[in-house]
Amino acid sequence: MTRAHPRELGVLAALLLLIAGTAAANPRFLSAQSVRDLLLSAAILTVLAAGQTVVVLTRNIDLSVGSVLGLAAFGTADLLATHPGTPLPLAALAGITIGALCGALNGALISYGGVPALVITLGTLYVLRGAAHSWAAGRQINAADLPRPFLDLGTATVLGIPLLALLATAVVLAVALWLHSYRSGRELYAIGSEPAAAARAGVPAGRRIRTAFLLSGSLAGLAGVLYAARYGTVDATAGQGMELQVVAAVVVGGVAIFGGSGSVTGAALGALLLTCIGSSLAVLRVDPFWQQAVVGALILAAIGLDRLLTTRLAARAARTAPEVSRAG
Amino acid sequence: SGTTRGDGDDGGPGPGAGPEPTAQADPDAPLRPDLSVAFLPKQVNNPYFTVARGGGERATAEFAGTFKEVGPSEASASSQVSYINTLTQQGTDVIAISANDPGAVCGALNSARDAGAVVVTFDSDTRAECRDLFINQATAEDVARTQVELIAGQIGGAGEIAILSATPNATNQNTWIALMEEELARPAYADIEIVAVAYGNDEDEKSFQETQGLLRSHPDLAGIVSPTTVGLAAAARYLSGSEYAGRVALTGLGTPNQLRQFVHDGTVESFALWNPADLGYLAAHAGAALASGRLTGAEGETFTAGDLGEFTVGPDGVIALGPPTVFDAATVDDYDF
Amino acid sequence: MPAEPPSGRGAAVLRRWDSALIATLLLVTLAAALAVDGFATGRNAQFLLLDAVAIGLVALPVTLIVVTGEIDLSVASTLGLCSAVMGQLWVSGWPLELVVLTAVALGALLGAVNGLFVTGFGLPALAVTIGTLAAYRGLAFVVLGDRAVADFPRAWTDAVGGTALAGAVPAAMLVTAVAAAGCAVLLHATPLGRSLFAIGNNAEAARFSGIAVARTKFWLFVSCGAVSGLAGVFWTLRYASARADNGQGLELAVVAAVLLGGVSIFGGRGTLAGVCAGVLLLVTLRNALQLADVPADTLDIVTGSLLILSVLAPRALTALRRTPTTRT
Amino acid sequence: MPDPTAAPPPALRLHRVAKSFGAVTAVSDVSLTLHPGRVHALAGENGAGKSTLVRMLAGVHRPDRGTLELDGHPTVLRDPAAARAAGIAVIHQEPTLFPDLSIAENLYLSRQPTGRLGRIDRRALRAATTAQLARLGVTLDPDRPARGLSIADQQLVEIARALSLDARIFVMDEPTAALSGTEAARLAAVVRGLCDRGAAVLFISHRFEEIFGLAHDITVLRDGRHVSTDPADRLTPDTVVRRMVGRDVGALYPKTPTTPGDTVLEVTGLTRHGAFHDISFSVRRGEILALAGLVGAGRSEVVRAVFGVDRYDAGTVTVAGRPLPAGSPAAAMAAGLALVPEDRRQQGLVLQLSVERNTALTRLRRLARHGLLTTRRERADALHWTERLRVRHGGTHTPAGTLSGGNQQKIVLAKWLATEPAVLILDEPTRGIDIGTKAEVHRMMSELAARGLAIVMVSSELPEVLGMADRILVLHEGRATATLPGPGATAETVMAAATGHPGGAA
Ligand SMILES: Nc1ncnc2c1ncn2[C@@H]1O[C@H](COP(=O)(O)OP(=O)(O)OP(=O)(O)O)[C@@H](O)[C@H]1O
Ligand SMILES: Nc1ncnc2c1ncn2[C@@H]1O[C@H](COP(=O)(O)OP(=O)(O)OP(=O)(O)O)[C@@H](O)[C@H]1O
Ligand SMILES: [Mg+2]
Ligand SMILES: [Mg+2]
Repeated sequence: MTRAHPRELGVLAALLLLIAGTAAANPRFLSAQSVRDLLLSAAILTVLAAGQTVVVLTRNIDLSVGSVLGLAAFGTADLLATHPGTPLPLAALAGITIGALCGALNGALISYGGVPALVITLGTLYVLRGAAHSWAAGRQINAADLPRPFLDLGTATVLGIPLLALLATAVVLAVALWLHSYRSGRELYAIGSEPAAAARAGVPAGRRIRTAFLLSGSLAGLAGVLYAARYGTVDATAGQGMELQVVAAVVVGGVAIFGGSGSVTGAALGALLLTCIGSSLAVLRVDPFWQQAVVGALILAAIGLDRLLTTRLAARAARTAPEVSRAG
Repeated sequence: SGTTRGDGDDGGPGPGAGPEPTAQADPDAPLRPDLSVAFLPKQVNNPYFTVARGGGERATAEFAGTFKEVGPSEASASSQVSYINTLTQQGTDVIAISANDPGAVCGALNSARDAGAVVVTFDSDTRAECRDLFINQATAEDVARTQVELIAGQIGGAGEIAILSATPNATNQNTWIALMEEELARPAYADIEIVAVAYGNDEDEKSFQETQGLLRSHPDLAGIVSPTTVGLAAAARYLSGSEYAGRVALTGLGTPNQLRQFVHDGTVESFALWNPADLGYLAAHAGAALASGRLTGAEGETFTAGDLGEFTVGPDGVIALGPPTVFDAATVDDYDF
Repeated sequence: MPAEPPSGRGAAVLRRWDSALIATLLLVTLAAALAVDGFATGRNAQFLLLDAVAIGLVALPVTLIVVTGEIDLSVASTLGLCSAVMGQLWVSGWPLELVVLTAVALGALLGAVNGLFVTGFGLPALAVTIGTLAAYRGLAFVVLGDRAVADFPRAWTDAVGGTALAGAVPAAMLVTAVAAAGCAVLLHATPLGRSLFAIGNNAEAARFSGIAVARTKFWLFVSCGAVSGLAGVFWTLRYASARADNGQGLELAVVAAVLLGGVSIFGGRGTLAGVCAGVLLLVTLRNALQLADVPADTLDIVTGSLLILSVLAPRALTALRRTPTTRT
Repeated sequence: MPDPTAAPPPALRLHRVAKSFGAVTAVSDVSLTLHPGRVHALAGENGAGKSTLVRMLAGVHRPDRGTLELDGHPTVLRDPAAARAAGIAVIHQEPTLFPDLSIAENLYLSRQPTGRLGRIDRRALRAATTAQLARLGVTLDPDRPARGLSIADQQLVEIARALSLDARIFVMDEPTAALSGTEAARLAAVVRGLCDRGAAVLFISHRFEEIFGLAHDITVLRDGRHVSTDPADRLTPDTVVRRMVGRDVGALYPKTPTTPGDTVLEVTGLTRHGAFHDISFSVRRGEILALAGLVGAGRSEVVRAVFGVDRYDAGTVTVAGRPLPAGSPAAAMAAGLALVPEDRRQQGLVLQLSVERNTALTRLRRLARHGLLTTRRERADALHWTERLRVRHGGTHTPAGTLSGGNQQKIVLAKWLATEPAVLILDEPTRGIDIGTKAEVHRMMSELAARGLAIVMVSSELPEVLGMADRILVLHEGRATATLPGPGATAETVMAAATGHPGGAA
């Protein structure tokens, strides 16, 4: 509860280590533009990771986020391209609504069917991607088709900080507050920690799980809107394969894959770490054939380091505690 | 050569070709009616191939055949094999394929030819012995020369340049890069130096990051060449919103639709590409000519491809579409693909 | 009704699911034979069976791993790395027999790395194998780069694509079928199989019963690696092409087939007959739909829907029959 | 005793309820009335249907037939939340906590005190938790996660959670099964306090001294049927037992004296930091050694380390003169050790697997022929053992999780007895077992000892320790404080050592 989360410290340590190492090799890695780029790059993954965290905490998983992102990105871009006059907030809302509908579908199938989320969302991963392809029919929406102000969202900064990064931070903070300080948020942990006990305690598990998927879907929809704004070029393949990255970010961020423990700040740090790995490799000009191998190795190193720190801290706690901390 | 062999193979000729359509080409042979033409791109729903499909469709309509496009939703050789097998089963007359691997689809393609199909490759070739013709969108030399000319002009003939490629294992990319290096070795380009080659894997985010990495590791970079549409669009998008806009030149291969915005805002001065629709159009016509006996694929044969005019088969059964088109602020709006 | 987790109503439903799946498979085959031109030919059957080999082969050890409650997502990358190494060794002049053996041994080694991370360091298998998924694929590119090695001897490539039993069945399929039968006996009628189910349902109770949980899992990962290596050899020879990207994305197909076969992603439940039916159903459907010129988008939608149905259908069956529930 | 006719309307009335699971009828035609201010005890053999009744009151199961009235109003409890809203607090037989949540959140989930903007007030939450635990005399850290709590601590948290509910009806299903006398006595005091405040209590236990010390009324169930309901002062333990079992029960603790043989198990200097320190003992053939101590004294951790499921930092374990490698249950089994763990649901059984798969689990290789196992062999073997231990089950192919608590315990005993061990370690062997079977288990222990088995028994039930043990090793906060000879020991000497005041006894 109020104890410091050693798990987050682990990711943070890995992140700082990576940044320090890269900056030592190339000081321009810490230039203002560079940091801005890093934050901007991490924004979309962070938003997705925040939604995924909520789902994973309940001992579920949402593999369909990449496809949802693709659908929402294409939907938003298509709307703006065919109806250039659409107000931007309305377009964004459209994207988020697409995501929310997908999330609601996932949640309903899983909670009413009482079936494993991994299977359902693996199914919707295929179905939604297929739907996006059918919709796009090979079309691509390009920067020239999109209104200028929309594209500007992707690069705008507020006080030197990219708007997208601020948005992602706001999402993370809001979700963190909910998970940490509200009864319904804590119930998500309870459901993931021991579903049987949650049922006995009268926790409305079905409703909470549907909420979690709805949130994850909506955030994936939002990520789709951000994606369209940032890249300006959208076709039906947007976000393909993103699900593994998101899951990796969440897991690297210390969220237990079988639910019940972890935090959204940890997941956000995980997303930042993964993005940072990509940027560092580009800056360090690592041999391109080695890059993917190094990414994999660094993921392993990060979760390994995290585990090491956690057990070390736990062991120290056990050793410093009184022999047996309670008397009859 | 994974699929069932047996029937055609025993009688098949030695290395160098699959079973050749017998005898001589007859340029005046009538076009066979009801030809079934199938396009098998690297990946369906890819905008580039969607444009190429449009050309193929138009051509097929001209000779009154039936057209279809089939293919995997992810670019892999193995799934192409399974689609080739399907086409074989269906008795397709013309298979126009852009191969994901020069060797892996060979067995299946040869089976298809044994079963009576003609095989035309376009955009990305297989080994020469497993197809009848290759429609080359532009010779590698042409592509490399155009790219070098464009970037040299934009940076004023001197400075550091970098290349943002697709995947490190994309064969045509690597050929172009090698030829560009050769081209730059000429005295005229003595002041231009390639300082880095980066790979954006044809992914938006990766291309962004690699562009950033290039700019960060090479403060004096004067220009970037990205001979891949995804990379060029991503790099343009990144530059247009960064402090480097206008300071670093950018060119490469891209579609007018993707880059219109950036040409108009000055991020990209000019870039090049062939017309994918023409590529598909030519591939379909070549296939029909083969299937009707107007062509055998031998060097020196000529045929007429609808409104594109006459083409000649070069060495190794290659037909070149022509040099790439260069687009700039004045011309980019004339195209829609 | 209280939302009790769908635990042990297990065996009976599962058996019913198996038979339902096999019945569906027969039905689909029959329908395709009647409705789709060119489906019911000997040549197409061979195409179909050959397409099933790689998925089927890899699905076997993955089934065993999933039954113990773990997962291996790195199988396709292992396949790719083994294929790449095979190509590299072949061009550097090793005899092919030795190359094949080395590839399989390498697969086992890669599996051992997974096993070490999972059982030795106690990291979640999903996270570890997402890491090695990237790492092994990256190493494959390091080994072979953009090259494709294609000049394998005709005798070998023909043997792999060739037929056995008087030309009736592809030889590779025969091998796979025998392996599947072996695995079925192992899983359903040996002490080891019994302990796998015990581990998957309750690893702690299994440990208290004297089952070497960590060691068992470790060797499962090793064998999964070895089989993936073997699948890499098959893939390389079948397509006569050793490439670093061979088998990319196969892991999702394998997981989909295993889940479709009724194996519980939470471990402890599943049958090998179900998995075999799952593999064949997926491959047959794809083949038939391709022959019927159904576009790739629709194929994805069908595959996804099938997965979703595969978990919803047995639930619906149980709900209809109202069998007793387990207390938890 | 208040006059029932003048009493206020019953707080809760179950009328002719029934519940079956497939072919198994768990409860048929049972009626039960709970009055405010009175403790109503429920007695019955394992599998008699007590917990099923409890789960109906908790809203977990819905009765197939029959009605439920609260304060005279017919009510349907649709789910646990409804039961809770109706003022019913339930302590389930098997504690189910949230391992990842703190003890405080386990107690107050969905009811956390909130402050501004509906945010959880963590300070108030912690204070409330400490207060609740203090009522039971427990000093657990409220911020500690529930993972890793011993069964007894889990049980205490479960009790505290129920007590913290502002309920009018308390349903307690074997709350004391895992507790030692001290905690049980404290709980009894709390229960009396609840009654004085007008709550109605349904109390289930297999310990008769508790039932008769606490209950105003006693209902006896047999085979899911109602047998009798009487005021407690009109009953004696013997009559209740006869009604429960339908026959007379042999003596508890039928210890037959044996002459101990050679030493088989020898433990020296066993230490695990933070759990136990420098524990040494030895057991000889034919001898029963009891490990006694308060809850949390570290007894379970010692035997787990001996058996190899836990690691240890120092010390040695030798079996029949040969050192046992640390951390390998398989090696321990090969050397002839068997451990019946205290937590049958987590450690003892694979609940999802069938009874026959569970009983076979310790002897997979031995049961196989030519490396192959058949269900038929497993079934025959399971039938043999379930008959021997009189397990009530709906067929050996049913999942072990569907058995009643006591019957699950018997399956755990069966799977270990079947290994024919040389050293049998029993951790709370009779937890939740009914009186008839308990006598049976004790008789079996004596018999096994007489046949030359060495037995190590951890038990929180003092009478069991005193009745069965040849020697008693008492632990206090992870250290051995006394070794007492079984026959000479008294409750006082054991308790003195267990609380860390061995006095003159050592
Ligand atoms: N979910 C279930 N499915 C099938 N059978 C069940 C289920 N729950 C209980 N039973 C059966 O109902 C009978 C009564 O079980 P119950 O748990 O109520 O007994 P109990 O009186 O509490 O016994 P104990 O003293 O051992 O706790 C048992 O035979 C048990 O096997
Ligand atoms: N440092 C500690 N802080 C808090 N609790 C601890 C600590 N160390 C041990 N404990 C608790 O004390 C328990 C002592 O272990 P153990 O379960 O072996 O006791 P026991 O004597 O067998 O009692 P029980 O009857 O509860 O099983 C541990 O399970 C754990 O829950
Ligand atoms: Mg009970
Ligand atoms: Mg204990």
